[in-house]
Amino acid sequence: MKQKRHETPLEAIDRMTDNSVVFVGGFGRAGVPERLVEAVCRRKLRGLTIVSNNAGSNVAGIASLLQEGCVGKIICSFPLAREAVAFRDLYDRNLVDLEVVPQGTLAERIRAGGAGLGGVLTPTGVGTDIAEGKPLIEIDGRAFLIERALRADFALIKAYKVDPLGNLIYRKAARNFNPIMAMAADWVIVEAAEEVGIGALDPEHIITPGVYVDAYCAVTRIDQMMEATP
Amino acid sequence: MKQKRHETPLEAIDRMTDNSVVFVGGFGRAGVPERLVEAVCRRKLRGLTIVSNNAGSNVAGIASLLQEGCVGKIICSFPLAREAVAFRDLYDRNLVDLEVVPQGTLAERIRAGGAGLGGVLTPTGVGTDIAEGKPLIEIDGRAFLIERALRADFALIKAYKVDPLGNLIYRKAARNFNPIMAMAADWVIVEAAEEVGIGALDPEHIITPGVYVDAYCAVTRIDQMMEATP
Amino acid sequence: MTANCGLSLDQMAWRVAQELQDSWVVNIGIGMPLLVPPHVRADRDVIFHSENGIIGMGPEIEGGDHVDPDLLSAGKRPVRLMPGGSFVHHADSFALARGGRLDAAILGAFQVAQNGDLANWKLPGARTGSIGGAMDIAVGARRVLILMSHTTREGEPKLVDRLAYPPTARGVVTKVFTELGVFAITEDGFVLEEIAPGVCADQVRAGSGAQVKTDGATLMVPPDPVSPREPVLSRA
Amino acid sequence: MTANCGLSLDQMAWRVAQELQDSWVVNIGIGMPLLVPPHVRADRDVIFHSENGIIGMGPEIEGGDHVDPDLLSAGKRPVRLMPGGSFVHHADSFALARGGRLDAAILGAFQVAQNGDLANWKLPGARTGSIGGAMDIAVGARRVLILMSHTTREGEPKLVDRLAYPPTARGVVTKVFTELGVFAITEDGFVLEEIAPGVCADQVRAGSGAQVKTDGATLMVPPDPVSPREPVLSRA
Repeated sequence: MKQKRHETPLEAIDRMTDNSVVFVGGFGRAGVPERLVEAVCRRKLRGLTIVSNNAGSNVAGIASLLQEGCVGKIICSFPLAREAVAFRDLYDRNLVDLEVVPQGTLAERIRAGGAGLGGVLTPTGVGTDIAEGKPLIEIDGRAFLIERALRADFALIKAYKVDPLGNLIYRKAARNFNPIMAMAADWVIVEAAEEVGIGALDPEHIITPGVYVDAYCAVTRIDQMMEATP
Repeated sequence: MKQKRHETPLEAIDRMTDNSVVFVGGFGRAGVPERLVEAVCRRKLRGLTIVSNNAGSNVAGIASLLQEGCVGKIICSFPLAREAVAFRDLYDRNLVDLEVVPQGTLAERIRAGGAGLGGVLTPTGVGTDIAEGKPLIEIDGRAFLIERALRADFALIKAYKVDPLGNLIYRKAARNFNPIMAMAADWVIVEAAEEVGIGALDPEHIITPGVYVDAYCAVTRIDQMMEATP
Repeated sequence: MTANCGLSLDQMAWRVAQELQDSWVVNIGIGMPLLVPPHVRADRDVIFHSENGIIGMGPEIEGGDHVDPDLLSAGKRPVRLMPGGSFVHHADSFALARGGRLDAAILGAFQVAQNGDLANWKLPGARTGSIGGAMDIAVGARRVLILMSHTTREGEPKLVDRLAYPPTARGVVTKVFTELGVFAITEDGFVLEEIAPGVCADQVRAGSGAQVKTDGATLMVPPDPVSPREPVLSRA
Repeated sequence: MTANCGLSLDQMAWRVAQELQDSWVVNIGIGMPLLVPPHVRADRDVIFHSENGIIGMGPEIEGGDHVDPDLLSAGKRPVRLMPGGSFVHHADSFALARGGRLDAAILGAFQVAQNGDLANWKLPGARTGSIGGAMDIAVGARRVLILMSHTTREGEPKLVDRLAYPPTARGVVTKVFTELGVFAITEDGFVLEEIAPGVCADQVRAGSGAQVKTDGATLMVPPDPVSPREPVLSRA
C-alpha cells in the first residue's frame, strides 16, 4: 500500500517545486489548508501560479504566500476583497499577474480538468469582458462560451477527516472547492483535522475517494486506527 | 412548504404526459425506480423518449415500458444486453428509435444539462462512429468532440431515503445515474425505500438536495417524522 | 441614496421580500440583499442558497463562541443551517445556480439598462474587479431581482438607457427595487409598477437615465416601521 | 481460441495480473478480464474501479441470501466492497476514468491494430452495438491492457494492420495478452515481448494480421496450475 501519511506539513509538500500551478482550496477562511500554505511559505518556493477563489485576506493563507514572494500569478474569482491587502499592493506594483474568472466558471473549469474533459460550454460571461478571445458557440439559439479545463500540478486540500487510503470527508461549508480541486491535480496534498483508521469512514459518506490523494498530514493525532478487515 | 409527498407511485407521476423525454435511473437492476416505471406502464403513456443506461432487461423496468408500447425512442449506452429481449424485438421491427451514447458521455451530457451548461468537450469517441456529425475542436493539440447537454421533462429516481423536503440518500451502487438525473430534469419524481423526518438525514450525507425533488412516494411507510426545529 | 425621499433601507428589503414565494430557492448576493431574508413572510418557506455550497442557509448570527468557522455565508459571515439543509461542493453549487433551480437571485447593481443588462462587478476604466459568483447567478436564476439605490451618491442615475459600466450579464434583470419604487423590465423598457409613498412620478423620471413608463403604477404601502421576523443582526 | 496451443485462460489472466503494481487503480471490463483480479499478487494492493460508481470493488461472490442487489459489478454480478472503498455517482465515476486516475484498464477486444487502435463494441455492418463504458475508459486509462484470444473462433487474426471493425478508440492500447504471448504496441508496431511455453515465433506471426517483431521475446514461465488467491467464482 502506498504510504500517503506524512508527519508534518513540510514533509507532506516535499514534492512541490518552483513555478508550479497550485490549487488552494477554501472560500473565505473556511476550508483553507493554512498549515500547508504556511509550509510552502517556509520553503520559499517561487513563481507559483495560485488557483483559488480569493486572492487572500489579511495575513493568513494566500496572503502570506503573496507577502513571501512565492506567487507569480493568481487565478481567482474575487481578487479585490477589502482584506486582500497583500494582493492589492503587489498588483498595483505589477508584481503579480491576475486572471479573473467567474466563480462558477472557475469551478467548472476545475471539474472539467478532473473529469478529463477539454472544457465546457457555459452561458456565463457571454456579452461581457470575460468573453474576450474565447470561442463563442450557438446551440439551439443560445450563445455559450467555450471555457477550457484547468488542471494543476499540485492541490493543497483542507479536509476534516482522512484515513490511510486518503479517503476524505469535509466539514460544512469548508467543503467548497476542495473536492473538485482534489480531482484535478497531478499530486494532491491534504491537511486534515483528524486521521482515522480504514473503515472508520462510511463508504456512503466519503466525499473524496482516496484514489485522488497522494499525501496527507493530520494536524491532530491519530485518534483511532481500526484494523482493516479483509 | 411545497407538498412533495404522494401516497402512491401513480399519484407521484400524475404530471407525466405523452411524448415526454424521461430520465430513468439505474444500472442493471440497482437503482431502477421500478414502481414508478410500473405506474407509467399502467397509465399507458405513449411516445416517450427514455434516457437510461440500458434498454431494459427481461421484463422489469424499461423492458416493461417497451412491451407496453410506451416508448418511441431510447437513448442509452448499452442497448444489446443479452436480457434486452423486448428492446431487440422492437428495434428489429423498427418500432423504436435508438441513440447509442458512450456511458461517460451520457453521464456528462446529463450533468451538463443539470449544470446549465450547453455541453462539454470530451476526448471520448474521437475517431469513431460516435463522432459523426459532431463538431470537433482542438485544444493544446488534442482533439475533443462537442457533446451537447441533455435535459429531460421528467426524471424517475430511485432513492434509499427521502425526507419531506425531498432530500435524498442512495444505497451503494444504486446511486449510479440517479443524482445527476435528479439535477437535469424539469420535474423530478422519486421512489424511495423509506421516508424519514426532516433532520433525520445528516446535512453532510445528503447526496441530492431536496430543492431538486418535486414529488416522491415511499414504498414503505414513514418510520419516523421528526419535528422540524426552527 | 436620495436623502429623505422614498423608502428606508428596511422598507426596501421588506418590499423585495414580498416577491419571494413559498418554496422558492433564492440566492442572496452580498451587500444590501443580505437585509432581505428577515423580512420574508412567516407563511412562506423560502430556501436560501449560498454559492459556497449551502442549501438551506439560515440567518446570519452575531460573532462569539458559538460561531462555527466552517459555516459562513458568501459574504464570509457566520450563519446557521436550516433544518433539512445540506452542503454541496462548489461545482454542484453553481450547477444549481446555472441549472434553473434558482427561482430568484437578489443582487445589488451599479447600473441596470432598460433591456435588462446588469452591471455590478467592475468600475469603468478599472484595471480589474471582483466577479465572484455574480455572473453565473445572474445568468442562471429564473428571476434576477435588483435591490439598489435609485442613483449614485453623486446623484447619477443607475437606471440607464445603455450600460456605461462593464456588463455582468445581458438581458437578465427581471425587476429593480429602489427607494423610489418597483420597476419591471419589459419589452418596452422600464415600467414603474409601484411607487413609494411620498414620491411622485416626476421625481422617478428625473432620477432615471432612461425612459420609464410611470402611468399605471400603484401606491406601495409598506408597514412603518417594518418589523423583520428575525432581528437584522448585521448591516452590509 | 487456438485449441491446445499456448496458455490456458487462467494462465492468461495470471499473466495480466502480474502487470498490476501496488496501489494501482484498475478498471476491469466485462467478460474475460473478470478472471484477472484473483491472480493479483498478494503483496500488491490493487484498487479496482467499477464504472457504475464503485471504488475499491472486491471479488465477485456467489449468489444466495447474502447477495446485496445494490452492490453489483459493471457486469451486473454481485460483488463485495473492500475496506476503505466508496461510492460515487456515474458522472464522478467516469470523471475518474477519463481524468487520469486509472493506472490501467483491462479490456477485451475484437481487434487491435498495430498503431494501438482498439475495436471492441460493434461488429462490422451491424446496425448498432453496446458501447457501455468502453470508449471512455479506453481513452482515459493510462494503460490499456487487452486480454483476448489471439484469433477469432474462425481463426481470423485479431492483431491487425488496420481495424476492419468499427473503432472504440484510437491509439490507446498499451499491451495485448493472448494465449500466445504478450505484445507491446510500439512506434514500430507490435513487438512480442514474451512468448508462451510451447509456442514458436512462426506460430505467432502466422496467427497475426500485422507485422510482429518477434526477436528478443523472452519465454514466459507461468505457474502450472496457476493458483488464484481467491477462488474464481464465475466465468464470463
